[in-house]
Amino acid sequence: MERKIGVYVCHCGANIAGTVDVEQVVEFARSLPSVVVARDYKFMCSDPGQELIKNDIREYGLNRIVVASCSPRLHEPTFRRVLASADLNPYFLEMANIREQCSWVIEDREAATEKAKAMVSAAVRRVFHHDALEKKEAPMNPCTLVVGAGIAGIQAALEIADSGKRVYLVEREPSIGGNMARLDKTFPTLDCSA
Amino acid sequence: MVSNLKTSSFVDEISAIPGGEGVRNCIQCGTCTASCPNADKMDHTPSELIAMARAGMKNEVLSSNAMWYCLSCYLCTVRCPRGIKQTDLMHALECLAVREGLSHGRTLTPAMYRSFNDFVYSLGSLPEMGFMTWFYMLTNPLRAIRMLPVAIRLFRHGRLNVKARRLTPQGTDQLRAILDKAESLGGVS
Amino acid sequence: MSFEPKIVGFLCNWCAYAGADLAGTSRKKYAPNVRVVRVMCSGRVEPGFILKAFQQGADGVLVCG
Amino acid sequence: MASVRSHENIELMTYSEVVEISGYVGNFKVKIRKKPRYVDASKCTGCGTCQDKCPARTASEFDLGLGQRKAIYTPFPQAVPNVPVIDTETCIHFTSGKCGACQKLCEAKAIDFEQREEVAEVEVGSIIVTTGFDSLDPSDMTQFGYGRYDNVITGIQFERMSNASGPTGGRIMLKDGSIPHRIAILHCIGSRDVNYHEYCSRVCCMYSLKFSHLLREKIPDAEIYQLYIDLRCFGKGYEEFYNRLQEEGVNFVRGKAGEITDIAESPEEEGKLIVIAEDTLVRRKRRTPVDMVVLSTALEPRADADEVARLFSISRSKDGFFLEKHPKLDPVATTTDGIFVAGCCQGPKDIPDTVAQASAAAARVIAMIDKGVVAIESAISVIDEDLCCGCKTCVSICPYTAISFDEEKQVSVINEALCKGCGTCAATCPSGAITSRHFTTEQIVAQIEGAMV
Amino acid sequence: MKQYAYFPGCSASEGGAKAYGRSALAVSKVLDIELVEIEDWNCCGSTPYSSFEELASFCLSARNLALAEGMGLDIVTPCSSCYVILSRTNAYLKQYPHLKAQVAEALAAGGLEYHGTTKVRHLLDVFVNDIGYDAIGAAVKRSLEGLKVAPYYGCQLVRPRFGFDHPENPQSMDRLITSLGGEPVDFPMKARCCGGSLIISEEDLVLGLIGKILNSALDRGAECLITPCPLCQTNLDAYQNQANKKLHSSFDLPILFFTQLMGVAFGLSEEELGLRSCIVPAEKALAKYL
Repeated sequence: MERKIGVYVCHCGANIAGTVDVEQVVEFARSLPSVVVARDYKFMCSDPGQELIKNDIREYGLNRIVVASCSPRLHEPTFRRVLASADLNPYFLEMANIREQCSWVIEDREAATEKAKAMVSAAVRRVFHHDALEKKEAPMNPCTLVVGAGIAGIQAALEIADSGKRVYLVEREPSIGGNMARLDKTFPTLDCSA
Repeated sequence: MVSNLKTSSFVDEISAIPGGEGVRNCIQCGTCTASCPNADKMDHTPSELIAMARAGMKNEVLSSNAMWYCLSCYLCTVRCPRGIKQTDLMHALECLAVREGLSHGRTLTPAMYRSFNDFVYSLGSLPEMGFMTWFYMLTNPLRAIRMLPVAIRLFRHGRLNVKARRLTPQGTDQLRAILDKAESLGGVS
Repeated sequence: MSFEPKIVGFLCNWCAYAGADLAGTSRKKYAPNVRVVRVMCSGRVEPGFILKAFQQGADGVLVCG
Repeated sequence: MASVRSHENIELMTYSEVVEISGYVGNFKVKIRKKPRYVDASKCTGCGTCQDKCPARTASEFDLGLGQRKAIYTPFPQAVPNVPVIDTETCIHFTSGKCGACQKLCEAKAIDFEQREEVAEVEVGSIIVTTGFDSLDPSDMTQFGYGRYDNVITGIQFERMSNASGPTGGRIMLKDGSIPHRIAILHCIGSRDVNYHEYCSRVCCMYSLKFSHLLREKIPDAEIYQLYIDLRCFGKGYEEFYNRLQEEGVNFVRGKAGEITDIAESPEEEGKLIVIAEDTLVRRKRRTPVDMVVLSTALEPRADADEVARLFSISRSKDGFFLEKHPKLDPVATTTDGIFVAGCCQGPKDIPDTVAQASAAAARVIAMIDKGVVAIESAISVIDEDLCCGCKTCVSICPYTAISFDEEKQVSVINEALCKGCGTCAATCPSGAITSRHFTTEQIVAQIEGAMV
Repeated sequence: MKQYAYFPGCSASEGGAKAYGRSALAVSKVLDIELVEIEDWNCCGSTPYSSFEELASFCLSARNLALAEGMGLDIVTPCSSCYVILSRTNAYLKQYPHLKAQVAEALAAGGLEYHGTTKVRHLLDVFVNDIGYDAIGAAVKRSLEGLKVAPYYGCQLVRPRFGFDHPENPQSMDRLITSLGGEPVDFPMKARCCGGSLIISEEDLVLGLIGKILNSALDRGAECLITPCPLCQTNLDAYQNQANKKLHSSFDLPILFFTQLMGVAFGLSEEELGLRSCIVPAEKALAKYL
């Protein structure tokens, strides 16, 4: 099947655009093989940004998407959902991390722009070879383990238990209570901590 | 009293000297002052000096006597919660004061340092006896009289050498060449 | 012009890549010369990848995990 | 606390530690080591006779050395469960084989010196880590004399002293038993300090203010000094609390204490602790003689935070606390699916924030349980059975023990639920039979080529 | 035998602390340490130079560091002031590239080059860490049993954090005294400032500081005091009488260099250790051990 790649470069306000010449990156992306459309936008993760990608997928029949924005550890799930909602397999996405690993760590505008281009080029090459993968599911065990029975552990355990689910509350000390049990009255209401 | 404060250029000037960059990081907690054995003698406390520097009060800062009371004991430096090298910052202010000709505070320390340096420059080494005599000559020869008992005791115990240690002629030339070059390069910045 | 090395970095998604992200969020500055390839574990890196990087003109390869 | 014990849906395991975790989101297997209490909880009535009669004493950890406890003890009177434990290092029976008073006197026959450690195994879908904080030990900051001067104490020690069920029965007193009349409270000890912790511990301003108030209540004529850098009273009702204390006559000095000394320079200072600080608002170095000094020490990561982080596969931020997935958008999740954090193990926070974060974590867990299923990673490894030569290299190398060997077909098989997609098998397979999905050789090579343009 | 490039500093070479230098060499010999004096070393510039011309002060140190680098040995100095100035230069040359460039240019004018490989050590550091307390204890011929010694560290040995010991509560000399058989006196002023060179320009001020230190040591029962710094020794020893006059006190505490005390325990002669140079006589306190 012919590859039709769309490239989306995010400004992330001034986070990226402040250091990387976004337009130059878009221009460069257009020159790459199989790239059908390349655009930039202020906030690619925003609703209008997501719409932009969805529309292009429909209009240009895109089948591979590159988003050059923040770390995939942050927004890969977001953009995968965008692809899925446009009936494209979510694994046809590749992200170029031009924020955490480019605009935020390089001061020189020219150097940052060059690195961003290289990252986009790498992503475009890579996404060309992406395969469709099927989503898999596993059952969810309804029990929960809470480790540590101070204020936080007790609160979380009680809320889950109150909703009717089983909780194992594990505490290293002989008694629950944690640091809180040591405290006298707590501010600002000065009521007792136990 | 309202003053027209220009902040940036003086702070930049101090920051350019190694150790001086901390002036921007101060949170004015006063740990330096509280730790300083001589803070009571200073016309401005060490932390106040930083506040003044950041307010652009160059003349007031450089004509202060505060840095000349610094003993270089580094207590402020190891305790500063912001990691400011306060002692080095004091040295930086001293150097700037000297450069600006504002070091004639109400203390004799600048004069003492100057006579020390003169000897080191010319001999490469410090003859304590000569240095002290020279210092008293420069400042107040009468004070030397008060010091006489100490000097006599030192002499009796063989601790005042009349003869100064000297470098070899080659060593002296080399050191001079280095120091002259350093001077021609100006201060660190 | 001075020599500017090209470096390819294979970074483990869970530690080194996360670390590189953290460097970014902390706004640390470093040289722009490294090109990062994300892997799910540094164990994924085959000798072939490293040779490939050198073949493509890399001056150095960094495997972090 | 009591509602935890009585809740039908909570299985409480105290004196226990998680030792091993396997599996993945939705299906974790957890091994929990139950330390022996040497008291049979099913028989113990909590009557307290054993604690009364036990002859062996040691310093109470719970009271930070301010009080003592017995070798058989509950850490504090309202402990849950109200079942004591025996500390084998202090117990005479365990150290010399003698005594056994508790066993003889226990009417319920609950004392069991033969009890052994047990390992329980539970299966859960998600985990919430709420392991809390340690309070910084200021002994290393010798300028404050903690450990050297009797009446320099930490904030948490003050809490114990002030607590009605604590070692002094709620009386604030000096080491010699007398009542202090001048007290200094020193803020930011180990917080906002590059030599210790750069972060602000967030709770010290408020607990220091609270101490002033409690002191006023207990010692009406007390003269109280607060030495602070900045007062950070950001929470709901906090600024008002500060204002109230100003009216109560607490002395606020803007300056961090540089040191505490007992070397007097005037008759007024004789026998006192002298706090030396700059009053930065009047630009004077100031000596304040007091009877007692409270150090508002920093909250810091637990000493074993590193091991715990490794056990639960979570990361730590630069300050050592557990790292949330995203500081703003995902403050309770971690980078490991199904594992959440709440409370001070993630960073210093006060009680309202801790409760809020714990509730958020609970809500996330309940939502997952409600959904009933979890998505599992599709980007995992697959084996081409035709190419597999049966060398078993992958079986031994897989860090998640997700690969087994099918003896019948003589090929390796991947358990899809266990595979995390690390790709180590693919890199190692000598016959190229394993593909690491979404990280195929083709894809990575293309990426390298693209990057080097 | 361990070798080091020896930088005595002006005081300990031929200045007022000559006895320090002599005892340092004598004790090192016992401990099988060879101190090879750097040929033609120059004054480190101390505080006065750093306070007047910062670049020149770094150059003064850098010349010495370069000379030691040429010998292929680490620098050892018995002087706390030299120690801090040389260490600071080393640290700053690494930290500030523009400084490094300027210093390199100045050194080049004298035909020198410094690559930054010389480590700066204080003699005490070498004794306790390279040789160790056990070996020092083994060299003891006359145990200092019963002698109460105040270990006075001063400032620049331990501060800023170039040091090898706690900046405010150091322990290395305490342990050293113990391994010589003596009894270290823990006194709160052990790492507080003696006033340094300001004794010359601000005498009254400094006499007050000296008084506090002597008071603190005597309060804890010290019979003598040891120090690793020539300036501290001079202030506490030579000005003790002045302090008595000003403060109406009657201090009479012998002030020794730590090397002198080691030498006593090692059985070296008074002559070798220069004990007579002490202005407050030390013979009485040490009589039992000489």
